[in-house]
Amino acid sequence: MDTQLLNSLALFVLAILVGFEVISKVPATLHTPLMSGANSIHGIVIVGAIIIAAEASDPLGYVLAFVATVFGAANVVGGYVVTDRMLQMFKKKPVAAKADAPKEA
Amino acid sequence: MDTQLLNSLALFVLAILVGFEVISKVPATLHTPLMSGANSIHGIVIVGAIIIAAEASDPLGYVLAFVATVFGAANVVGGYVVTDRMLQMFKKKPVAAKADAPKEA
Amino acid sequence: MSEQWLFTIAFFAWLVGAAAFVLGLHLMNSPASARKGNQLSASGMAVAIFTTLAYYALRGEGLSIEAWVIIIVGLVIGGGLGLVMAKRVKMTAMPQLVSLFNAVGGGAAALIAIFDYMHVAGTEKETLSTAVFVVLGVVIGCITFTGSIVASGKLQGLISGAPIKVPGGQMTTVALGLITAVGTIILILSAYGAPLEGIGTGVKLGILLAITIAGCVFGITMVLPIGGADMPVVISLLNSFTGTAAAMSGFVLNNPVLIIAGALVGASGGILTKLMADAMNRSIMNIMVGGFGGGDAAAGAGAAAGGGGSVREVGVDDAAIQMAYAQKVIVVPGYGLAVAQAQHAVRELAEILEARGVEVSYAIHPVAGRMPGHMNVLLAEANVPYPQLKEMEEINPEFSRADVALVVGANDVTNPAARSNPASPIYGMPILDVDQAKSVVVIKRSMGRGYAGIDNELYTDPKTGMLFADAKAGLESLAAAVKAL
Amino acid sequence: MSEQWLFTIAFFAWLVGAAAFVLGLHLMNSPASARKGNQLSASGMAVAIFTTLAYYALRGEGLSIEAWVIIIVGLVIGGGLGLVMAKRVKMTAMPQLVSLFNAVGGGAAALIAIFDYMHVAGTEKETLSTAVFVVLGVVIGCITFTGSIVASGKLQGLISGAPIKVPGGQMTTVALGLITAVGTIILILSAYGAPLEGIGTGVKLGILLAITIAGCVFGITMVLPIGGADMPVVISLLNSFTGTAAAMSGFVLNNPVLIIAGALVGASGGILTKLMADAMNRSIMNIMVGGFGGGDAAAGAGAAAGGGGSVREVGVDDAAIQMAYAQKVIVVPGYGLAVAQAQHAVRELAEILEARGVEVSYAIHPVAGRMPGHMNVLLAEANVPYPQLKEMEEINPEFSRADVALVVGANDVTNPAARSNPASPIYGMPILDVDQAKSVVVIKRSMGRGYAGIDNELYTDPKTGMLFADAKAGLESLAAAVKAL
Ligand SMILES: NC(=O)c1ccc[n+]([C@@H]2O[C@H](COP(=O)([O-])OP(=O)(O)OC[C@H]3O[C@@H](n4cnc5c(N)ncnc54)[C@H](OP(=O)(O)O)[C@@H]3O)[C@@H](O)[C@H]2O)c1
Ligand SMILES: NC(=O)c1ccc[n+]([C@@H]2O[C@H](COP(=O)([O-])OP(=O)(O)OC[C@H]3O[C@@H](n4cnc5c(N)ncnc54)[C@H](OP(=O)(O)O)[C@@H]3O)[C@@H](O)[C@H]2O)c1
Repeated sequence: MDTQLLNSLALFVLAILVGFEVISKVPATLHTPLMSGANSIHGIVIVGAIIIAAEASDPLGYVLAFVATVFGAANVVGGYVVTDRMLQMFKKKPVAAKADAPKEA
Repeated sequence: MDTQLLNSLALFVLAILVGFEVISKVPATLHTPLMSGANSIHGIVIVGAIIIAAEASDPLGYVLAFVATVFGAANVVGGYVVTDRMLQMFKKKPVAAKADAPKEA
Repeated sequence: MSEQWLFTIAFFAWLVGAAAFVLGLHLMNSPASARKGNQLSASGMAVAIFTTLAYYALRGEGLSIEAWVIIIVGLVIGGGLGLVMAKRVKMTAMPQLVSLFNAVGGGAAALIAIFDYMHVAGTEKETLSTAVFVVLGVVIGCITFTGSIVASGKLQGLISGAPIKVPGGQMTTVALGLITAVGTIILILSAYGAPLEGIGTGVKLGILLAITIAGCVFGITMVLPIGGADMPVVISLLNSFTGTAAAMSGFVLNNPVLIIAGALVGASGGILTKLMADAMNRSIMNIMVGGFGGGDAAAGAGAAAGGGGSVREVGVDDAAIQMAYAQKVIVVPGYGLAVAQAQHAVRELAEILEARGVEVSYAIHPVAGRMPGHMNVLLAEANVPYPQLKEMEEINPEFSRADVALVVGANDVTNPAARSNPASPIYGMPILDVDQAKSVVVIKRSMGRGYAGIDNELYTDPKTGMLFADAKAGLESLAAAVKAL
Repeated sequence: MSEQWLFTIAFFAWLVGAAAFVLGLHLMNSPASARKGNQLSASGMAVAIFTTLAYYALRGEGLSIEAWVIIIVGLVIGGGLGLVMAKRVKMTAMPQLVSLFNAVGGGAAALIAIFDYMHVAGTEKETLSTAVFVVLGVVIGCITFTGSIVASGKLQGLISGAPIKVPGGQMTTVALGLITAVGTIILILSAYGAPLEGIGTGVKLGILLAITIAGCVFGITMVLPIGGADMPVVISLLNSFTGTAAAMSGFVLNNPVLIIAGALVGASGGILTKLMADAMNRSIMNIMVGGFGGGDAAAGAGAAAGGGGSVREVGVDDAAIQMAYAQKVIVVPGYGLAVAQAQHAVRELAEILEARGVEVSYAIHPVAGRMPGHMNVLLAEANVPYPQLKEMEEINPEFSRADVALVVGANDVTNPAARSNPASPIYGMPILDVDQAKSVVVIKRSMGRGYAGIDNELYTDPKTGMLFADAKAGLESLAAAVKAL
């Protein structure tokens, strides 16, 4: 194998190790948002889509690149927005709480 | 920078991220053994020492390579052995405990 | 600027993006920092996308007009679709939307691999490793594409949630596997410089097409036999697949950020899948084999089965009196509350009780409902104050001090068999200690079983009163009854 | 076998080694799997070393006789020394030995960088980046080399544990920094193809020598002013430095396993240092500035200082009666127990009490003693049954049920000022709630202060009886008195 491929494999292995280590002792309530957050990250295929769009030179290539770009963009934008909405749900509502507190006290 | 250097930097960054993530929520009692365990790992300089020994060709080079090899080997062997001895201390002693238990019961 | 310097800068920027993904995920490990983590991850993505565009635009040849059009129109359409769907989706339909995004991600990865193979096939660039990564990218990407669509359809109710047996079953799987394996071997052996180099490009592309189709079919046959309620775990697994497919396309295109981010998702998604399965006390294998629980249809079918001991029914007014004069009431919400969309009704009842001086809290089981965090999301949507939501470990010791435990559409997560009966399929799953409360009121429609399809001896406990009703209607009449006191 | 295939195999083996280091550290996160983790890490090291040897031996030119001799003799001597020292060292002297191993590791990294520079200086291979990594490797390696030796000497008592002021102080630091910075700039600018390319090789090597010396001196002046008791944190920091130096030599030699393992230790060591400082409620900065606590000398000096309130002394017989007729005794060991080597005495006393039916447990504070885990190591050495050792969180609620808390040579970790007095230097540090026990017996030699050099109001608490004695002698006379009852 050439050196470039070996280096890429090393990156792959290390990134797997990072992935294993980073998800540690997550509270179960965060499983769904975390899954959704990881889902957004693989939207990185959009980078691949841009690269093939740059290389495309025939109609079939254009179509493939276009569909891949649309797919990737939907994954990225939709993924982050829906994750953000989920996480909003998990946030404490300090404003509302504070607004009530003085009345009760 | 050439591609090889860039790849090496990427490995460096990823390994740092792994290092950060892997030491998570360690109980304080394990700090000393973990420090000692990490200490053994940087004994990896022995690999560097072997490489320069392979390249050395003049007396000064031989001396540097030899000292580096001795240093590295001491770090590796001593590091792992002392860590193992420490960790032995932290082990439950099931045999002793079991031997006592029936007598008490 | 020289090409090499341009690449150096781009490389560093990609690395920054990848590091942002890792730190983002790290921050998402705790509720307090989770949103910031998601934003950091999104910034990393913006950096990665912008870098790629800039790099290819500034490089020697630059980007052609066609490329600009494809990219900009593609980004606008795809991003717009994603944005609208993500903004419009109802809270409870989020998992199926995530699954759809997952599907398109996998699809994109497959398309990239196909495109690349079409360009390199028959040229010097078609090395052994290219062939391997292309096939892996296509197969994994296709499985995720169709599998995620089926999973999404099951959750949305477009496809029956019940396990669907695929005709031929194992035979189909074997056949698809054979097609893929043989195709892969031929493609690898026909790579540039390999023994079968002579095979024509057209034939190779035909084989790739066959593999593509096999992958798509396999995605469908893999997910169909799995019960609807297991879908969150399946989606998580497919999520991990898409990450891996993205990494494969990174190898094909030789791009570091694709490799790193893809592998990151592949691994973290895998761990997450395991954690989710663990929380349900199941193994991933067991889930993938399918047929478990029978979805809600089977639960309905089991409705007549009743339990052994005798059941005491309780009237709305009796239950209302019990709660109105209690000191401490613990509400235990479950899947039935979600189905009946009774989150607002339960908050109203709680407010009425609190106005009377009753202390109300909610006991949140980690796998109550049908997705992790389901109850938190629902109750937060209904503006239940966050401090009233208690995690299982926190609330369990409090049940013995509660006068009334009000179980609303929850079943398995309260089943004492998990503690006492080693033969039970849920034995060993940590449960809410509802049976420790001084008295228990259960709102559900019938003696129907829950997700695990087993009886619940809580219902025949002498101190339990059953209030047979739809969760929403039942809660509303309870609220009215308390008010009338 | 072609060179490229040889390299491929070696690369994979190095990668396996690196992964073993990561998984080994992962397993070391929990006591149950820690030993297995260390063994896994050691196997990874064996793989890495063997691979390197095999790769260079099988490669084109192979290894010269000289190289074989150097490597084998070096491995045998170095490994033998390491083995003997590691086997012989007393349990309590382990931290200083670890520090010595750290020193030689840093030294090796510096030597490798120096060797490499000597070989490339003046040739085409002397690029900008080589110069940067060489200088970093040399500077960091040298600092660790001398710094770790000083740290080890302080712990061993060869160098006074008290903070030693360096003549010139800041001036020295600035001067050393200047030498390094100017030297570095010249070396970088004189790299092949850079503006100052013309500078002769001899001059460059002279500059590198100056940098080497500056680094070594800086290591000494950095650690000397730090109190002996802060050494565990300093060692951990230097440990992280060595990792970084190893990574730098990895860049110089272009070897992946050196880069990965070095960066891994650099980062994890850094985090560990922070965790250790946190446990003592200090910042790393604060520790590195030095002068804190004054070591044990200052504590001795403060002995006369006494406290405010009046102190009640208790006789050995009184204390023995109190404990012999107690139901529950909690032993609180501290630094004094370690100094007096009283671990066996305390176990014997506990056994005598247990034989009389008293329930005895040990309260282990995370930073009791002078290194994390110090008390666990000591008491395990004396064969105290593991289940009797209780972590702080576990034992704190139990103090209120204890009849007697027996404090043996512990001070700071029992000081209620950490809870109540915001002006105290230890305010906010979690402590053992000794003052909640029904009565307290404190064994120490005097009213001397502990590591933090502050008074302890526990000693003037009416329910506390002071038993002034050396820990070992005091415990032995207590044991004798209990036996005599
Ligand atoms: N959270 C997750 O991530 C996840 C994912 C997959 C699977 N699961 C599994 O799902 C289960 C969750 O337990 P759970 O206690 O929440 O739910 P459950 O055990 O599935 O029980 C739900 C109960 O709600 C009742 N119900 C249904 N519709 C209702 C309505 N409209 N009004 C009132 N009651 C209604 C049903 O009884 P009737 O028919 O008699 O009304 C049923 O017994 C666990 O077994 C868990 O392992 C969870
Ligand atoms: N564990 C770690 O990792 C670590 C590292 C660095 C610093 N520290 C610091 O060290 C401190 C540890 O607290 P600690 O309570 O264990 O110890 P301490 O606060 O240092 O107190 C030790 C006490 O033991 C007494 N003593 C000394 N020699 C004795 C002997 N031979 N017999 C009987 N008593 C003797 C001394 O009093 P007399 O002179 O009156 O006998 C002294 O007050 C904390 O402040 C912690 O932050 C810990």
